[in-house]
Amino acid sequence: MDYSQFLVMKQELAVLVVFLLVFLYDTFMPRGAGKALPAFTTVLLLLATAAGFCPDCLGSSCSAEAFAGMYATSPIISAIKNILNIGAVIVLIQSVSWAGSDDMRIRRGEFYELLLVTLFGMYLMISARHFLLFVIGLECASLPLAAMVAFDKSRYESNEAAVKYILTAVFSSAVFMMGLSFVYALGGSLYFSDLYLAMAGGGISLMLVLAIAFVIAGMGFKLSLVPFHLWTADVYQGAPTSVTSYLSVISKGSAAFAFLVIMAQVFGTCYAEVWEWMLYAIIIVTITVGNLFAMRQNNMKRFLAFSSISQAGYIMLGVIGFNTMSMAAMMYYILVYIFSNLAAFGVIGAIERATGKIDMSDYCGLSKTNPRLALCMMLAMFSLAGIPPFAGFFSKFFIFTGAINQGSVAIYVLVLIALINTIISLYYYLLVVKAMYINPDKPVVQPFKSTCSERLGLWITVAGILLLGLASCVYTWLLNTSFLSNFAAYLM
Amino acid sequence: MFSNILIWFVVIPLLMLAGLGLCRDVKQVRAVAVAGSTALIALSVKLLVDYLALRAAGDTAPMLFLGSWTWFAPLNINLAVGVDGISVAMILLSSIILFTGSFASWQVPQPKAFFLWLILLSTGVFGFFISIDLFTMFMFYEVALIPMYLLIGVWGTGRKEYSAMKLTLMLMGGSAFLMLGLIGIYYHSAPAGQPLTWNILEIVNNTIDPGWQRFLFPMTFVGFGVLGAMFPFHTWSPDGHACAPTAVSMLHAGVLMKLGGYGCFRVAIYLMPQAANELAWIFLILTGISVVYGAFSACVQTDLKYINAYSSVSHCGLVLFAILMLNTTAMTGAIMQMLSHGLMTALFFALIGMIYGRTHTRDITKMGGLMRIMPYLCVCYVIAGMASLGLPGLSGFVAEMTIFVGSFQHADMFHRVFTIVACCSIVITAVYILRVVGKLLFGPVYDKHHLELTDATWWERFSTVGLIVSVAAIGCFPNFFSNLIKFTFSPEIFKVLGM
Amino acid sequence: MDATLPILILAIPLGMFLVLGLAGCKMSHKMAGVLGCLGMGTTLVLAYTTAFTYFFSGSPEFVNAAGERLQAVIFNHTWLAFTDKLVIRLGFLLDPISAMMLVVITTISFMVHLYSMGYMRDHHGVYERGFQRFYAFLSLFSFSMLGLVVATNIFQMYIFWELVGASSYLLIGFYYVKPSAVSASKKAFIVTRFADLGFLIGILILSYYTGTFNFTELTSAPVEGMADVFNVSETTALSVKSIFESSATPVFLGGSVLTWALVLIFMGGMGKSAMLPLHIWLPDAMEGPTPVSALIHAATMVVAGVYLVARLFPLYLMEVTALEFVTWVGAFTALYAAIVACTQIDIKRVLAFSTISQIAFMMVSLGVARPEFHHGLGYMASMFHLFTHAMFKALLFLGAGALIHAIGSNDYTAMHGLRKYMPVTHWTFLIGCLAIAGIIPFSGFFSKDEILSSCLGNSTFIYIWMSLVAGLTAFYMFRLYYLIFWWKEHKIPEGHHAPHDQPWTMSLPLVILAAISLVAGFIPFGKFVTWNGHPYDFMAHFDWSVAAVSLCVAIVAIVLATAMYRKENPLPDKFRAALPRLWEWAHHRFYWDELYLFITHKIIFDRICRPIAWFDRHIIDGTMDAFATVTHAASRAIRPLQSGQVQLYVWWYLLGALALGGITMLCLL
Amino acid sequence: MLLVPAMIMFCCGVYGFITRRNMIAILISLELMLNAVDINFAVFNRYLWPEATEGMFFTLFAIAIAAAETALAIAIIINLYRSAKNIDVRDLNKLKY
Repeated sequence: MDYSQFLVMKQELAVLVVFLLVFLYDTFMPRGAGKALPAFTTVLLLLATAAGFCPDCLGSSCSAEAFAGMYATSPIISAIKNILNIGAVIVLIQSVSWAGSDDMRIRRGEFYELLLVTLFGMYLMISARHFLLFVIGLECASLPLAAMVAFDKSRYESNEAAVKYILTAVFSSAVFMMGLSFVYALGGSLYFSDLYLAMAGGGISLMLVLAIAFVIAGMGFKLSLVPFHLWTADVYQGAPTSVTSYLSVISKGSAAFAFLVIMAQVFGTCYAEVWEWMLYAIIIVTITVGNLFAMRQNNMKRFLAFSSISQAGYIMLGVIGFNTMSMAAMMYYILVYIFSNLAAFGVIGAIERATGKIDMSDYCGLSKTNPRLALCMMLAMFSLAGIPPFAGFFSKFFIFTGAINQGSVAIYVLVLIALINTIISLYYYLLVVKAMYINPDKPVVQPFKSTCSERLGLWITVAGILLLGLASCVYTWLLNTSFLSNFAAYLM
Repeated sequence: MFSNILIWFVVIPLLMLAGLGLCRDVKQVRAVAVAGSTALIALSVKLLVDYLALRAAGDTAPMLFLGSWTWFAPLNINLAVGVDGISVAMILLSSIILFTGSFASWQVPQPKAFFLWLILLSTGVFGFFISIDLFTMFMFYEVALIPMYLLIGVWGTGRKEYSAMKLTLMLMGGSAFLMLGLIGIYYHSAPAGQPLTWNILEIVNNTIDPGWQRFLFPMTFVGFGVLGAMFPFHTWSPDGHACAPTAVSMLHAGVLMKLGGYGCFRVAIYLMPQAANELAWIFLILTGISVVYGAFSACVQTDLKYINAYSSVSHCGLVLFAILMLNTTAMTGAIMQMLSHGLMTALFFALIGMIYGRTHTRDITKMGGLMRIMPYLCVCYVIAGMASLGLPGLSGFVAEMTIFVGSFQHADMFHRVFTIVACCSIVITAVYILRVVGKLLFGPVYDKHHLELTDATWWERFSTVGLIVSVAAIGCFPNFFSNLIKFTFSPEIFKVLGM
Repeated sequence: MDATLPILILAIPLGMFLVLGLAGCKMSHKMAGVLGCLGMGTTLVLAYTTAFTYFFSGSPEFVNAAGERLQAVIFNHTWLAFTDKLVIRLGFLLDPISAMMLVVITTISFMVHLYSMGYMRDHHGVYERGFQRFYAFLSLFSFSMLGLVVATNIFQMYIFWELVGASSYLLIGFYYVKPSAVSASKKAFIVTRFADLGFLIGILILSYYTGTFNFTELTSAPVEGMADVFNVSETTALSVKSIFESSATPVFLGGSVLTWALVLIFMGGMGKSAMLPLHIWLPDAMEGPTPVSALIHAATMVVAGVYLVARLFPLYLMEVTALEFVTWVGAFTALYAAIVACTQIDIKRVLAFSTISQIAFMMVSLGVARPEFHHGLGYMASMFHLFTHAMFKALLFLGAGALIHAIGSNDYTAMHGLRKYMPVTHWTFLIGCLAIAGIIPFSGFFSKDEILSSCLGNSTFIYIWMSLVAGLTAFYMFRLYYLIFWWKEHKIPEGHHAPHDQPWTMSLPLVILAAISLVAGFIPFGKFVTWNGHPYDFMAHFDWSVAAVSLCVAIVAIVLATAMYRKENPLPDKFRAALPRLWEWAHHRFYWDELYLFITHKIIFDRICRPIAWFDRHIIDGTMDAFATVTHAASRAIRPLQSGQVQLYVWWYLLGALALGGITMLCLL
Repeated sequence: MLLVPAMIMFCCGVYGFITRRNMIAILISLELMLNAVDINFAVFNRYLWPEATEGMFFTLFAIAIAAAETALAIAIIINLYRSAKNIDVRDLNKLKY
């Protein structure tokens, strides 16, 4: 067998290398050196990311396949991987001070190893062109997360969250694989390309519809689309903040892209008949339910969980648009969403570390005691709500534009519903701002000094919020890349 | 890029923001605010002069000072700027009100943050007026909206949290429809095969398919109409204005509500005249209602700001009403009404703020005979009232008369009848204005404690005089402004209507 | 003629207003007063010069070869162009009536300026607070009134129409600390505003169909140029009429569009001239300082309505219906006001009602004027009466002012038998009474006589009606005269010194005006002012029968008054007891104010405004809030979904997946 | 026809998951579901698409994954038991609404 084809999966290998180095460091370095582990890992991953951006190093400038077409890569794919990398790096930076704390002394290494493994799994998920590889990637990406959710062994909530997560995750993967078995029965192969042809050939049958429904359910679980989202809030609330932020952005982003890939490359031909309408319903329900729940939350992590559910609904607009423009818009949305959400989680993490407070009611008067944190939080909220000139506005505008590019009247209606929902979301995002800036009660959180890692993380995210939109190059780059990508052909 | 004068209307506020960021104490903040707004006034005057010079030189292009810089190339989004008479007038108005507003908020608490938000807001306003690219227009529009939330929420009074939230959500609700409308326009901006565009001047040349116009016109018109306080979407205005701090009410009623009318014309009607012509009657009824309705409900209010807010509903209703008449005179009147209402309502809110700052009440039943106590402010108030009820020689009269005469020229009986209905507002306006003046300024002093109160300070005199002079200028030399505006409504706008 | 004089005539009062208004508080009272008087004096001279030039220079732009007086537009400056045809111009139109009005306004205004120097200070010579403001407002008013009469187009007239309204508002409310004054000023402004609404709509209709604001084009055929306007031959008259017939103008509620336009415009006139039913503001307007009442509410502003109708007279001639409307409104108002005036106690109110009824006289005589009778004698008569009435009514008001100033009360019960104490006032007042009563040779006699004879020319019924009113006039005026100066000895409340005549600044105007009212009757008015510019000598065919009748009526009335009021006697009470109901109603002015109060407060405020405000707060606003409430309710309602039970989660998950598949399948089948 | 046995297993699994209170029992029913999937793959491969063996391979991998899942789940449940002294799934209701 030709080992050179491993070189096609350069980015996966890079992550593996990082993983191994971290593992070795964690195993063989003396205890004292453990303190440096977070910085070590971050730097390594940062290097990998940087390398990923230059095409002739790790990133792929052209489409390529490996393992008889089980694995494929292309500029757009390495682009999404780089986006995930950036997110992961930021998460690592923000988690430094948490992972550096003493009670993490003995498990510090595991955290990073697990995290890197999930990242690896997501890469596989994205690059897979064969369902076997895809499932492996999926499980790689979701199982270690359960362990990470359970990371605060001593905290009951952490355990409860982990149990809920693992049970529902296994259930959903069972359902998902059941769907896959149907697909197999219909297509006789697990290669996307073969299946695409088979679907194109065969008509619509109950089995196909169920298969698609189950696949959507399985992916919907990871994307936390309603009604497959019920685990989300509990897990986000229970998990350690760093894990929550990782869950909320990275795994969601990767799943979204993988979902688009499956939908386009496997079920692309039955878009109009079957799954456009499924997604249509799911998007409306997701956005609305997410918003309605988010309105009443007090715990910030839970609040952001529901907000991320409704955000997932907006992301899905990129899938239902089902054209290159909307795909690019979706990736852009994910990128911006990563930055905005991580900014919020950065603030939450900092405050939680310093004071242990994570309730919205504790945030009142924050603008007096910690003006900078409050400012970061407000920018994050505005960006999530889609207020110009922050990046969120552009991503929302473009994802709507992309969706409407699909052209049917139904899409106009869908976008209108989504737009009306933005008002509700604006409402609850403003609630946070209100608590921090307007609420006259005396401040709960006393002034404190956030660690330099937290500050660094916030600087990066805020810079992203401010620049990603105004600097048009980002979106332009994504759009051009996606036009280059080989599976633009599958889209309309 | 910076050779284009228009860009500076956005650059200067940004520089002001930067300057404010560096400020250490109140004096510096005031210095920056005054310097910046003075620069803006100077710039807008220069713009006016240059504009008139070009027109005088026989430049008949629909827009002048055009400039376009690519932003999002794939979507053909450009930072495209250009002005015609209307925009020039609006820019002038905005800079005047910003200038006077920054004087009116001389002693605001936390001045640094306040001015930061205020300047951000005005950045949006200026950007909106200069841009002719739908995307940038919309972006600036929303930039102008959101600071209201904090300005009202933090510096406001009364039920500020409720009002701020309500105002923000309703306006954003409007802009939700607006966004859909704009994207829709984008996708029908060019005949099949040609590249789509956001640029107004290009869209107006290749007409939008009438079938889609019927769908997109209401979207955009309602979207902007919410900000234009169109019945029944006006209820944010009374609460919002009542709770906002002085300068914010000034800027909001004076300029922001004009964004609504301006947008209604520039986007909804300018780009989709056929639909406007077909559907005008619906909105004519709505706006006609809000003209009379606002005036009537102003008659029984007791809170000064509520009275003024409802009168704004009535006056801005008149603006939209006139725009929908789709003829040169009425539309000219609409723009003049925007100018005049902007100035005089700003004057009103400034005075109300100053009176409230002294008496700590806005309830007209708890005040009286202030004329003896603070003559200067009260005389200004009477002048503002006279302007508002349309006394010749002040701005209100010329604007309203232009609107009435223009609307009555409409060939259709329905329109003329509605014009007469709208005319009735001048009586009702007189009723509520004189009611306030009589209760508040005249008669015996109601509250003995008010006797110690002082008259206006120098900065207050400064801002009020500035506004009064502008009001009188429009009222005394209307032809200058009407010619400035009229050119834009040259018949080729209505060529599609055969008007 | 060159435009400097006319411009100055308008510019000086305006400048004076600005100077006194802005710098008034800086300068001393006396200074302000002197400035005002000087300014007005100059204006007076200029106005006289202009009028003189117009009437007597005989230059071809004022009078043509046939000796007909023409309209001359001295200057006409574009102010606001709506369309290329509909343009508001600020100009100066010189023609018989405007020249005549220039004289009247400047004369009275100057008298009032002079008079106020004395009136606006108390017995120790201390000037009233806001003295400068007073003069500023007076100048503003003079400016607006002058601008109104010289208007070249109907919109300019509307502009200054509004301005006089505003300045009258300011002057009525001069004592702004007095609640009664405040409400009176408010009432005056709003009532006239309401009338102006009609005026405005009338203008809109007229301009929509004729496509012009200019009087010269409205009152004649739409001819090019300005010359030779007033000779409205039948053909030209028809050609404007043809506009209304040709352009397929709809007939609305039975009236032609022109009728409606004219009636609506006349509504404006009704408001300013306090015709029934819009008269209610004038009596209350007496809350203002008395000189103001003399200037605005007796001599000048209140006749603006008459002037308006006279200005558009040729148009009215085309729609006789409108003219008849004018007639009847005038007739009823005249009678009503005369009856009410007989029962009032406040001397200023008596004068106010007499003003109303006298203006009604002018209206009637305009209404009855027809070219075919005495070449439109009514028009000339009404203008003549306007002139004389201005003089003697101003005289009466200033006299009343002197009395009030001396006694410190508006109430004749506080006066009685003042003739010994205040001889000048007494004699001048008497002259005024004789003039208004129409006793030969006082000016009122001639003007009223012409009015009556033109009424006779139109219909006998109107003639009788108006003669009756003339009799009533004489009666109530002399009732007033006797009650003030005779009735019984004046008793001086202790601590007060005896009332005495006023300083020369106040006496001089009285004397001058008295002199004018004495001789003005002999002015051959027809030579100057006629409806079509043809000089017309009334004396040539003076109708002695009419004169005799009216004279008898007047004398009878005066005798009656003498009998009842010269000495204190029970007759008046008997009289009152004889017709108690009538007296009650008349005393309460037939309850018009109550009616208006009911309409405004009970209906407009309580039945319209409050419901609308309520509707806005609760229905419209409620709906908006309801969205929020519903959202919150929904958010609470779906709370159980997130029950925290893994098994339920999974259950929903499975249901969701199956439903997704199942429903889609159903849709596909 | 081919589906029946697998479907029966799957439904048993679901039923078990939803009714059992003991987490271990739930894990067992999860196993049932996963195995149903495996059977499906095997059956389809054998009867529908016999020429290739993709299904079989998938089954092998699936079994391995199932094992991993179970192990992890057990570990977490034990950990939970440490802190909660109880493995009744219905008592996992601290995080809700």
